[in-house]
Amino acid sequence: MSNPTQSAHYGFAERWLPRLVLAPSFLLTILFVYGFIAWNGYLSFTSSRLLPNFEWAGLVQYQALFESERWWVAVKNLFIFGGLFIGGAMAVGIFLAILLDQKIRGEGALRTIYLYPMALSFIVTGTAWKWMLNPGLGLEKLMHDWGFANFTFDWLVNPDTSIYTVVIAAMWQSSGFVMALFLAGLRGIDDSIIKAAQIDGASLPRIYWKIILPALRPVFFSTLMILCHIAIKSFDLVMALTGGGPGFASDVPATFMYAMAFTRGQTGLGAASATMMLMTVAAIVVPYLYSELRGNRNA
Amino acid sequence: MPKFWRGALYAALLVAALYYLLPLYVMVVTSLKTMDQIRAGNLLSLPTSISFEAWGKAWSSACTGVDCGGLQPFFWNSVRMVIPAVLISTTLGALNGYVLSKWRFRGSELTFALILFGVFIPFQVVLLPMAQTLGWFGIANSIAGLVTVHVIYGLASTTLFFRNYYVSIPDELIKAARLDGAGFWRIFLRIIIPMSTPIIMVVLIWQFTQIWNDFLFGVVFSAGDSKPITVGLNNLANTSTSVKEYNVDMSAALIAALPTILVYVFAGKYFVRGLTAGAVKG
Amino acid sequence: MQTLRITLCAAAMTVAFAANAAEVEVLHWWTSGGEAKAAGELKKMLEAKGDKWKDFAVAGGAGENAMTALKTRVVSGNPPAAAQIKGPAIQEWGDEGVLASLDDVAKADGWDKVLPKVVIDTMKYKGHYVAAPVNVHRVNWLWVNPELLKKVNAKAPTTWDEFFKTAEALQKAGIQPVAYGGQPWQDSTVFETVALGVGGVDFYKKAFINLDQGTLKSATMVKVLETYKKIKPYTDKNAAGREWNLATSMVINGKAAMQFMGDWAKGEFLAAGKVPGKDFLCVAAPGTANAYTFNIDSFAMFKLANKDAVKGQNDLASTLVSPQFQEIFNLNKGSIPVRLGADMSKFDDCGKQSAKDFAADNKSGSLVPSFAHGMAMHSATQGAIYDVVSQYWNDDNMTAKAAADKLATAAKTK
Amino acid sequence: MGALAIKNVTKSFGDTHILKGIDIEIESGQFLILVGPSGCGKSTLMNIIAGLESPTTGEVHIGGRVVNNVAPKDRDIAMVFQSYALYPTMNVRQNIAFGMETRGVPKKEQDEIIARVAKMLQMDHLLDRKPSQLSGGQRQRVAMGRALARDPILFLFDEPLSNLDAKLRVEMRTEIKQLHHRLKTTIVYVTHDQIEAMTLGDKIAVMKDGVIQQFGSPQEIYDQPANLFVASFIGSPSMNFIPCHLAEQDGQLGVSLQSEGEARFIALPQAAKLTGSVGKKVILGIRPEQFDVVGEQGLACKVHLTEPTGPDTMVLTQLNGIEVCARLHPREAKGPGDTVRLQPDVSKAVLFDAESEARLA
Repeated sequence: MSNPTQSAHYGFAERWLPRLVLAPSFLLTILFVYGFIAWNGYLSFTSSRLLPNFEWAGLVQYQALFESERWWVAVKNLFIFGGLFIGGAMAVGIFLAILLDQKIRGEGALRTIYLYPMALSFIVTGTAWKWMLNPGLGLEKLMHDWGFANFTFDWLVNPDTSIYTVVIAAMWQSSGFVMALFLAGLRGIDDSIIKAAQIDGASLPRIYWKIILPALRPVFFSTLMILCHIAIKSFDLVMALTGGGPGFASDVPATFMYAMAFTRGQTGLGAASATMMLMTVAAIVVPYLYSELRGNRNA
Repeated sequence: MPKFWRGALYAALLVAALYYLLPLYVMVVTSLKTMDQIRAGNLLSLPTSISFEAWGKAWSSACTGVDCGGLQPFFWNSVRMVIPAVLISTTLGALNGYVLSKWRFRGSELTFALILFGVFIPFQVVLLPMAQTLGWFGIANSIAGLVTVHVIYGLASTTLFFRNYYVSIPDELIKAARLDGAGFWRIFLRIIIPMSTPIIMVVLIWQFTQIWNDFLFGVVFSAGDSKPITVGLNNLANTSTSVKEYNVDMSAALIAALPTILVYVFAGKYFVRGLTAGAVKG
Repeated sequence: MQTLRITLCAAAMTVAFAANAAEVEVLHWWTSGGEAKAAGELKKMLEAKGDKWKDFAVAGGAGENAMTALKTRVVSGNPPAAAQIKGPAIQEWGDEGVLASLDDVAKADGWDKVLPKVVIDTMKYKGHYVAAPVNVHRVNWLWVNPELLKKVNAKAPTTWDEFFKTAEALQKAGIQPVAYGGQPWQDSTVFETVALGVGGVDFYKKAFINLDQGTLKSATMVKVLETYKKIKPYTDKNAAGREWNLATSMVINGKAAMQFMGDWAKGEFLAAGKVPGKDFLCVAAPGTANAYTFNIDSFAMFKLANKDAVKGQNDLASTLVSPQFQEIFNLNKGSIPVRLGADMSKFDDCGKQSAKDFAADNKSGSLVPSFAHGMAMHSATQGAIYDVVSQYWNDDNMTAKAAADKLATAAKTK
Repeated sequence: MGALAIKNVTKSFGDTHILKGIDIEIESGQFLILVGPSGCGKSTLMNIIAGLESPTTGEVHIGGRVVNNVAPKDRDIAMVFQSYALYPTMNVRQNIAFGMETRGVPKKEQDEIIARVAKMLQMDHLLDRKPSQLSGGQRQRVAMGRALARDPILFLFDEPLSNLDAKLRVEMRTEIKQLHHRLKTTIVYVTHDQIEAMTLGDKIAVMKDGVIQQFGSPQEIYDQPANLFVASFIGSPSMNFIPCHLAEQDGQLGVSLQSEGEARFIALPQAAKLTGSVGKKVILGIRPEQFDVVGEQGLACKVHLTEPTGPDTMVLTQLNGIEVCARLHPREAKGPGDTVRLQPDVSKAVLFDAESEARLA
């Protein structure tokens, strides 16, 4: 009965087929993610200008990067933007999710409305936002037309505040998605917990704050990850809305890197800034991945 | 009192809805106005008469650089690009997720972590080396090249989605199927795939949106006749005579956004449902 | 010349009979009204030669996206036939070894004889022609809406004092004096014009060509910066991010009285059906009547693998410099032909003026390259200076002295 | 040759040793129970028998052949899972047919088998439903039907009843037993429920920490538990464990029990061989039903609590400072606070070493 072909088949299916199936993706990732990261890392130690070259130049690019005022503006903006955007999108998203969880009539329609910005490219909505935020065309003019002559809303064109308009638009785009994630999480929570808490005499806000939201910790973390990643990679948004301007007041690392590597012949400097970005990302993501995967193994 | 709170609740939800709808409203209203109406009215005013002229122009006769064929050709380019890219990246993601959740082996978790980290790579980093690689393969500046790029950088998220969904499918099902004599592929095709509808919807919607909306790869890895719609839109919006035709710009923007909006409006509930079905963890 | 024509014709015939006409892919960012029309002319003339024009327009910014696209194309080993590259950038691309020699075309068409020396120097990399020039833009123009100026009984200003006096008067009359587009390249365009007007030709050369530290930090530079910033109150606050042609249209529509901009702005006036000298005035920016900031648009040609495409490429180069094209193109674009002694009869007064000044300043040595348009320095340095200028313009708390110091630091960027 | 033989099977993941050398052999037609607390390795052992996991060392024989390198589907086994593992997208008929399809059973034969199985399990009316439309009991039935359709030489049941409510569990238990009588197929059944183990098994393997603590018939295991763990795990309510010292009185070995300040020497005939261990600390194991209510000669015990179950009443009291449960006839049980006089039936009592917890006698 037991014949060698069968046992060979068993060995193959069990051991090699899964690896074989995973292999293309694995190789693509190694080559196109890690290979390119390495490539970029190497470039950051060269004197590459217009096009990449591979002459070793040591740390000059990093030195130039750290001396560049524009880079530090970009870094500062990333923190301002990242902090406000993540906090804001999270707060708005959670708030809306909780509101929507109150057995609302027309929930489906509202959900779609909150979610649809996620469907749009900023290349598309950037035009509308630019227009709305522009003092001479948009909201400020509207308010003036309506007779509120003292109303000013010139954040877009003010170098001190232009980064905040990016925050507003980014929140508009992503908070609906946060809402969807948390709504999904809320729906997964056992009703009996709420009932138990109500019997204990807790008020609804207290129940959410003390019992339900803590139970959504995993959702919270995955959302945080997604938002972090959007924040660090935010590029289209800034390009479409302010172009990094006025001047370079709303530059973020992604636009900085793009400008250096592509618009200006400073590929090496761009590579150095990209390496810094990657290291930031790694510092946030690697511990998370580590704990996440360890957790799964225990489960 | 509860009645009051109920009212406040709906009020808050409606205010939020207005915030989300405002840009869309502005775009739609503007696209339906003539230039004269735009000058006369303000941001929010309704068109005095509805005109689809701007839509027609944006679709078939607006200029993007020297070519004045509207967005039409770009639109079809995007369609030709997005369909294979979404299908391939979804298929690969499903297979990866299946292996990583149900056929783990020594090192599979590490592989997952490696693939996952790919989600976070800033795309600007890969532009130049990718260009070189595409050149070597002879698919630079073609739709095939764009599809390849989107597949590669979509893998991380599709794998993540599928893997997290499949983790919640009980292992006993796989065991039962193996005792029933089903092998790797049969289990995948007959047991797993039929159970994957919710997550497939999520991934399809996600990938479709991401790829359709991409601008960076589009502008960099396409040439004259393979440019996707976002690039066409950008050219159109930045191609201006001394009069900026906001109505045409807005129509063009809406045309570019229409497929994704429709997907969300009609399939959005599957998206939320799929997220509920387990994609949240991760 | 004759033989070449015949060869070209023959080549064109062969190509026409071959499966595909030579496809010439041209990367450019001429996408606004006058520019697009000019590019359209080029397309037409090239197609008349039996070549197929493949448009590779990438709009947005001052060609920022276009440069990204170009770089990746070159890296992928699949460059377009020609790309809109100019000034020292031609040398940078030459350094990368990706440009094709046009010496055959140049010799056949006698470029050495018909082009001015400043132009030739820019087009050549290590003694070989690698780019074909199409036009000369003058950057230091002031565009004026005469009707608005009439309202305050002013005429086009020729000195900075006059300018600010006029601006003040306009402001009081409720007219916006200056139309401004707040994009980095526009900030620098205005800045270099002020520098030339306030500091003069020698100062300009020392500061922006030699990147002389002393000059960049000098009192003159501080004065230049102060003058530059003085313009700001006369602009509107919605200027941030505005495209140049929208600013121009403000002058056209009487929403603003003046604009500092290169002569491509004229294309917008003309496209709007305005008549120079009547509906609008072109005058040298204050203090720069005897100087000329030039900006030469050119197409650099890339090494191609495909023989047919090389033929198309040569056709393109030859067409670009041909008198017919130069005339028709520059009529649309607002600039002047790059050929010496070109027939200016069809041009308007602004064009004629520009051509006359170009010739005169060429002799007197007061022809200076525009740094804002990539004619004077490497892109990295230029970018760093852009950053300082834009930051200074936008930041109301930055002193001119601080800005001058930053300029000096930026100039060290390599 | 036996239907199933497991020879020195071990399973380790790195430094974690799940199974530490398992040896089991059963005859064809026997009903083997693997019982033990969760984490004892019984499910792993089951998976190894099924071929879903491979042993680190050792051999598995099914029907006389070594199956270590045989794929699950070729081992001629069928399995019923705790969660039933019904394919949610297929209806009942398709669920049952799936395995046969894979094995290439002709369609006609499939239909016959499905009809036979459905009849046997009385689920004809469920064939076109999806698993989500079935109740827990029905799902369980379908899962069994799927296994039956296989007609294997070995059935594996992995805690098949633990997801059912109490009443259904008892019903299904009986049904499985009847099925076994009818089919005479060898069955391996994993459970953590000692009642299931006792009622169903021909042979029971009690497992803990990857080791078989005892392998034998239910009665053997009940009456002669190999150690303290087995004794405590099998039987409900659990056996009473009373710490005492081995003593000698009148030439007889025995122990002393105290209650309410009164001590009594209990002679243990079975301890006769332990002469050398007088004075040693031991644990006396007495099952609740081994107490009788007697007259004055009984040990006076104060009742703390009573738990009537209907046929019997559990009486909780104290012996040697330890809570002790006695199963008494309701007539004889008193109320809390009262005193009963108890006499242990020492013939069935067991003695354990207090240190090693192994049975001494």
